Amino acid sequence: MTVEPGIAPAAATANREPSSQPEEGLIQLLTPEGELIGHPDYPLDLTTDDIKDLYRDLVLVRRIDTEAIALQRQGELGIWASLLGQEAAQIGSGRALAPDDMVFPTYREHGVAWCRGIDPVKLLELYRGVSHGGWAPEEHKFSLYTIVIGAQTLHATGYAMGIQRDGRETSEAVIVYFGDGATSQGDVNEAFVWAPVFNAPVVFFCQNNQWAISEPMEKQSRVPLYQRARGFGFPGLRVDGNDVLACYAVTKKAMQAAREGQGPTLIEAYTYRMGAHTTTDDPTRYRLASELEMWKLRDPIERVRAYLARGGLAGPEFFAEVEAEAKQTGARVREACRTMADPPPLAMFDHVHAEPTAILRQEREQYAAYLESFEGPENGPANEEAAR
Amino acid sequence: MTVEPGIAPAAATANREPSSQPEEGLIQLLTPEGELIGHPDYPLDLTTDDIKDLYRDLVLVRRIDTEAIALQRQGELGIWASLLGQEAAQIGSGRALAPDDMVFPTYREHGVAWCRGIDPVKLLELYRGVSHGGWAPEEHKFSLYTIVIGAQTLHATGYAMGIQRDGRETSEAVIVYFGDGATSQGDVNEAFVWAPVFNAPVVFFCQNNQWAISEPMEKQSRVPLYQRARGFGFPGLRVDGNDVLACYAVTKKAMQAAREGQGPTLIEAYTYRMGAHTTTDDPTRYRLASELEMWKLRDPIERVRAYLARGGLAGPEFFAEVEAEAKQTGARVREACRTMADPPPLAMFDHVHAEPTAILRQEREQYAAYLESFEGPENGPANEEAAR
Amino acid sequence: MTKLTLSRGLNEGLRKALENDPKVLIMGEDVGKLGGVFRVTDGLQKDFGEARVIDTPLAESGIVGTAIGLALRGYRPVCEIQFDGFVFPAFDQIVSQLAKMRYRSRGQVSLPIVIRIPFGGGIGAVEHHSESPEALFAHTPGLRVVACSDAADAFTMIQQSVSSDDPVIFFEPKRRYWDKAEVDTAGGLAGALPFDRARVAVEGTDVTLLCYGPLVRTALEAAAAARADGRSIEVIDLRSLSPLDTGTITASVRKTGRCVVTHEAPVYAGLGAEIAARVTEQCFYHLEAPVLRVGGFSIPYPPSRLEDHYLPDLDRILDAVDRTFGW
Amino acid sequence: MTKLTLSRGLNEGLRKALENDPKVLIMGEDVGKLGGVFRVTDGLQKDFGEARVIDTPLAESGIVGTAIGLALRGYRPVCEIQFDGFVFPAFDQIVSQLAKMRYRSRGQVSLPIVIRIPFGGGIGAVEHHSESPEALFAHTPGLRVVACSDAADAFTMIQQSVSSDDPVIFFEPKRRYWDKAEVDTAGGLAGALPFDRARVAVEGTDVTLLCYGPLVRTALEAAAAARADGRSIEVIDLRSLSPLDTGTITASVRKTGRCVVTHEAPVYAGLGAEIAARVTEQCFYHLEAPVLRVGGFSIPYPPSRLEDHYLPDLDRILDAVDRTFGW
Ligand SMILES: Cc1ncc(C[n+]2csc(CCOP(=O)(O)OP(=O)(O)O)c2C)c(N)n1
Ligand SMILES: Cc1ncc(C[n+]2csc(CCOP(=O)(O)OP(=O)(O)O)c2C)c(N)n1
Ligand SMILES: [Mg+2]
Ligand SMILES: [Mg+2]
Repeated sequence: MTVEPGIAPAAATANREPSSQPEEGLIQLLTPEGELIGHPDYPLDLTTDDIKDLYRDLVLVRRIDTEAIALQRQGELGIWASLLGQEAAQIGSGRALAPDDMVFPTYREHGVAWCRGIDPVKLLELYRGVSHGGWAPEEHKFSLYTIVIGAQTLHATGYAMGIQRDGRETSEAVIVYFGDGATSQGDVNEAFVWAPVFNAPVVFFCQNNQWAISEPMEKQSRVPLYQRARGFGFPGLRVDGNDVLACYAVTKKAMQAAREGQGPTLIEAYTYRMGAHTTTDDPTRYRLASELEMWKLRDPIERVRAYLARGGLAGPEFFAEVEAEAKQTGARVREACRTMADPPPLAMFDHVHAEPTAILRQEREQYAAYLESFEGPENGPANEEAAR
Repeated sequence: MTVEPGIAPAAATANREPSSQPEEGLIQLLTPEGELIGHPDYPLDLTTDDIKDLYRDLVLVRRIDTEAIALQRQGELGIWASLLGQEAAQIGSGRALAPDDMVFPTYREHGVAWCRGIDPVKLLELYRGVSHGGWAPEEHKFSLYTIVIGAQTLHATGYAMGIQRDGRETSEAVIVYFGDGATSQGDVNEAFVWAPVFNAPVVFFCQNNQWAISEPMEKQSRVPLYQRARGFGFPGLRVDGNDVLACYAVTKKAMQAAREGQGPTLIEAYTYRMGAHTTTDDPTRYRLASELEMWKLRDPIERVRAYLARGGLAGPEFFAEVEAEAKQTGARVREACRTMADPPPLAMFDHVHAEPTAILRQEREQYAAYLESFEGPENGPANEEAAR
Repeated sequence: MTKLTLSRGLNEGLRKALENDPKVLIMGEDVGKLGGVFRVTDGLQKDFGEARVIDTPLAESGIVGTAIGLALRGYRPVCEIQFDGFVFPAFDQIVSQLAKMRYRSRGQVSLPIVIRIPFGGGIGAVEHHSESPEALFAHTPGLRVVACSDAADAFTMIQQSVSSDDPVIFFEPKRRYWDKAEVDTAGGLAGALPFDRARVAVEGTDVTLLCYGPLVRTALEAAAAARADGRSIEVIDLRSLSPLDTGTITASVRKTGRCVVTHEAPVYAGLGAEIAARVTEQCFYHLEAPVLRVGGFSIPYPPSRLEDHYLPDLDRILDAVDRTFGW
Repeated sequence: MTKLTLSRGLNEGLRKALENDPKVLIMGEDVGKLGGVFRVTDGLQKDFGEARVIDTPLAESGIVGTAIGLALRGYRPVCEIQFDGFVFPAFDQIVSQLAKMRYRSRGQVSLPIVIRIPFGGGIGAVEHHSESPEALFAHTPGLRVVACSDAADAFTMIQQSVSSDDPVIFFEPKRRYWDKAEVDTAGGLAGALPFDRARVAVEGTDVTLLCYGPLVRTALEAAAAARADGRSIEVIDLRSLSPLDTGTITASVRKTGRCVVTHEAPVYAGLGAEIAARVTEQCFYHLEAPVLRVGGFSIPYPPSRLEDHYLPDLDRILDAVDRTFGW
């Protein structure tokens, strides 16, 4: 590649139409048209009922997402990171996990959270600014959302080293989620160093949604991301991230391999961020509408619907039922969000340390006294105890 | 790989004899026995005189190293990081550079420094604690020693991006040195992300000397290091790091490729740290003497000597001459080190900012006054100006 | 004079810097087509090209590390860190390389790099988007640390920072990005207040109120409110956090005899501590009360629904002012 | 009682921790066969195995990041950072993850991790091996920051830190590693001074001298020298840098009316600033002179041949003590 003097080579690729053709070798079980094609390495162990359940999951999480976007527009949430377009990657991988497997998400894994039984309202708490994440990770085997890009990949690797030390390798493994942009972070690559060196039972699940805010894939790598793993000494593979069945099968196999002591796998789920990066983002500044149109043809939900409908595996009443459930869930989430109370002011002093330090106790007391100096008791309770 | 409950898999390899057999595919031009075997991809463009010059370099830098170790033992240096065993990797690559190429070293690149015309006494300044590194990087096209593992790989990549912006790609390239241990650092892997994305003219030269202080290669990677590059989208290759001719040829070609706009290359020079990590280290705590014995048979200097002597390309007078020069250089370095003055106390306030800030000026003045409160002028000048 | 938002003031200042010196570069995440998440670099890539306004991989250590390499090659990179909480992956490159290279080289190497960091809270954001890490950089010798507080200063200070041969950590008060002020974009830098000098924003006689960045506006509001109550507060916008313009500060405190300092960062080991210690040492016999600090509590930045309780506001500042009178 | 070096005191303390709780792990670079570059973990891998004493890849962010994962799994990792200057690559994991996880989770997650950092100068080392970054951690809510100063405290404080459910940044005075003291290795922790309490090392009446880590010995020497001159210095070893034991400190300053604080880190925005500000606020009418600070200058750590000029020593400390009397 020769380069014009004074112009960085990056410029040469900058105005390209992002390559949206999945590669040869991409693992796919269900085509965008809803045809079940199967794959020799990934025999499908799902019944029609299972697939209907997956369909239901996909529809429900999309509805929750739509609802959250609306809530943000109405001022009920500070921000929202939509999973639109990534439902299959999340539900497929999320449903492939065993109950004891541990999950480390980013800030966008609402579909995986759903699979782990986290009430969507809990996710909204975070985006509303009511908490930084309030669920019990061990209870759901679902760690807190991580916002600092890539940091959680090391936590996952360490957790997997803990499984080894507990002698639980044959029953538990870890999965960690991150994006295409995250693969540039030092932490993610350090996790790629550690996991094979310790042969840790961890699966790296990269949702390559083609964009890191405004930056296309080419700003992070000039080769497909799944190839990164091989150079660190562990296998990497690319799956159609809009194919819930393929995501399920590939994740299931990688988790099993991890449990069997075969160490880590990198899964690149090739998908697309159909919405804005978050509700504060404006993708029209940096990408073409045509790209989105093309990806709509590969919608992760439509293909499952087509498969179920075409083969007569599900009738209109099934789809209506799911739709009704989605509506209901949406309404519940909306209502819960709207009525969610702010935490009492003094709650901000809680849980900094196992026991509050003297200095912090003093700051709390002083602030309580200060608050009382303006507010009569009718202005509401200042601490959590009083609120109950 | 199955793992005993409670025992990390790392344990399984922990007591292994470090694999010292260079791999198949290792690029070698001159065997340990001194036989010139050549390589189809790397035709040698060196005359016998050139090879004699390389021999001279190898002997001289080893002597400087030996001298420095002795100086440390005698208390003249605080510490020293020996290059023993790595002379060929450093001289071979260092002599392959064009005058305008820029070099980013670690703390052990005394051989490369030699090739760039840095007076060895300057290196000693740093290890004596007289300076943190006092040469002018642009004058020698040799950056300052970097002690924080891996940090310089990003500097090198940025510098190479600067070459592109200057429109100088066809005449200049960058080489950056680092160790096997460094490949685990986030920074090094970020440099591996950046360099191919920007197609930067930079060569990553990894001296795999098998050890990062007490940790063998296996603690950093379970596959050969040169393979790391491919997953980031650029070529990697492994060269016999004890073969000065192969290191020369491989580096020359990679630098030329960088200049021609072909982007980065990773070169893994497979070598061995024959000495302690530094003079404060005690390798008997963690490695077997037998390993060292085996590597002595692959000594980087002996094979050149054998080649030159066996073919009658150099006679005893040549070897004697080199020996004499080495002795002389050693003596000069020793003398210069022993007579090296400490900087005047107030020099420590210099060069913090382009112009000293008011607060710093005040601190300097107060300290000067404080010093004067004890010392008469006979106790020596307190600042650099007065010292001249 | 034009009325510009603070964000636009920075944009115009950066544009000037790019025009005046071909060695100036902009680099960071999303600084190109998007123009940065706060639009500070809006339109610059379009006008100056991708070689000078560089969308980088998502890696902060990489941003600062390659900027150092570019500076070694003679460039003057301006790096954008997307949010305060994301500067930490670059901390090693900043503290151990950027801050020390001139000293390490005995003055033979200059690293004229600006690291722009939107900082502070008050925008209802999620975790890591409301931090105030300025004290960490102020404690690191070799860096200059500045904070602008309005569009006019943003416009001049960013240019001064780019021309500085020292590395500069440049803090931008993110909740004030959309505040407007008159800016003289035609005027040069010649007559401008140097970027290492504090500015008396409002003169007063009773107490000195020190502030910077987002709290300057709050402090001015506090001063206005106090004036209505007959108390005269002198507000000083510090602008430079390292070095500190102690001359301006101590002159004021010697006059007023009372001092309050406010910042959003936690009080504990924050910049206010340095100011209090230094002012006390230099004005010991002038002080009627100890220097009081109004800042963040010893807690991580709270969820945004509580941030109004965490952030110093007019009332908390005036409460401290009152306490200096009751000492 | 046995006479042990500080390094050995730590080693024995770690051994006890490993024995008492199978969840305790040691991890870091070269902590295994080599026993760490200062031999603090000497022999522990041999006795407790490679699953519990883990030689890690050369990556500090990885060390802290995986330790967090191990802690989430119920382990109690003790991480060794080889030298102070190499903690910065791990800074993000410490500041944005380790310090905040309990708060983020509303108390549902505990990260009982100890990060051991040999700190300070005085050993004739090259760059990055003599730093004192404690203020950076003290300014970070959610962490506990402690420094031991002798073998006996090293032995107990490391055990207390391992049993703490909070993350602890544990500073070890590297130039005192080979100093010996009597240690009661048989005694339990029951009667020990809690690790968040300061200790009056020498009682005195004229001036309070606050110190920690490597400068405790220097301060004791200064007190002895001053006593010979008829001046009575009360030396307090702070031990806990965050939180600060303000009760012990203010009690002393109220008694003496004078205070000097010393540390190796740069004075500017250093921990001494917090102490000075806090002491002044709490003891305003007791102070005969401002709290004076003796510490590093506003320069990067100098080449080692100049470090004796940079490091606070007996004379500089006594000079400051004298100045508090001449104020
Ligand atoms: C360390 C760090 N730097 C920057 C950011 C700001 N940021 C948030 S999301 C994002 C892009 C992430 O892209 P990717 O990893 O592809 O994930 P996606 O958002 O597409 O799911 C950036 C730059 C951050 N959160 N953390
Ligand atoms: C960030 C950082 N961590 C730790 C160290 C301490 N240290 C100095 S050299 C070294 C080993 C380096 O090994 P390698 O990269 O293989 O280079 P070699 O010394 O073998 O040449 C370590 C851990 C350091 N200098 N920087
Ligand atoms: Mg993405
Ligand atoms: Mg090595």
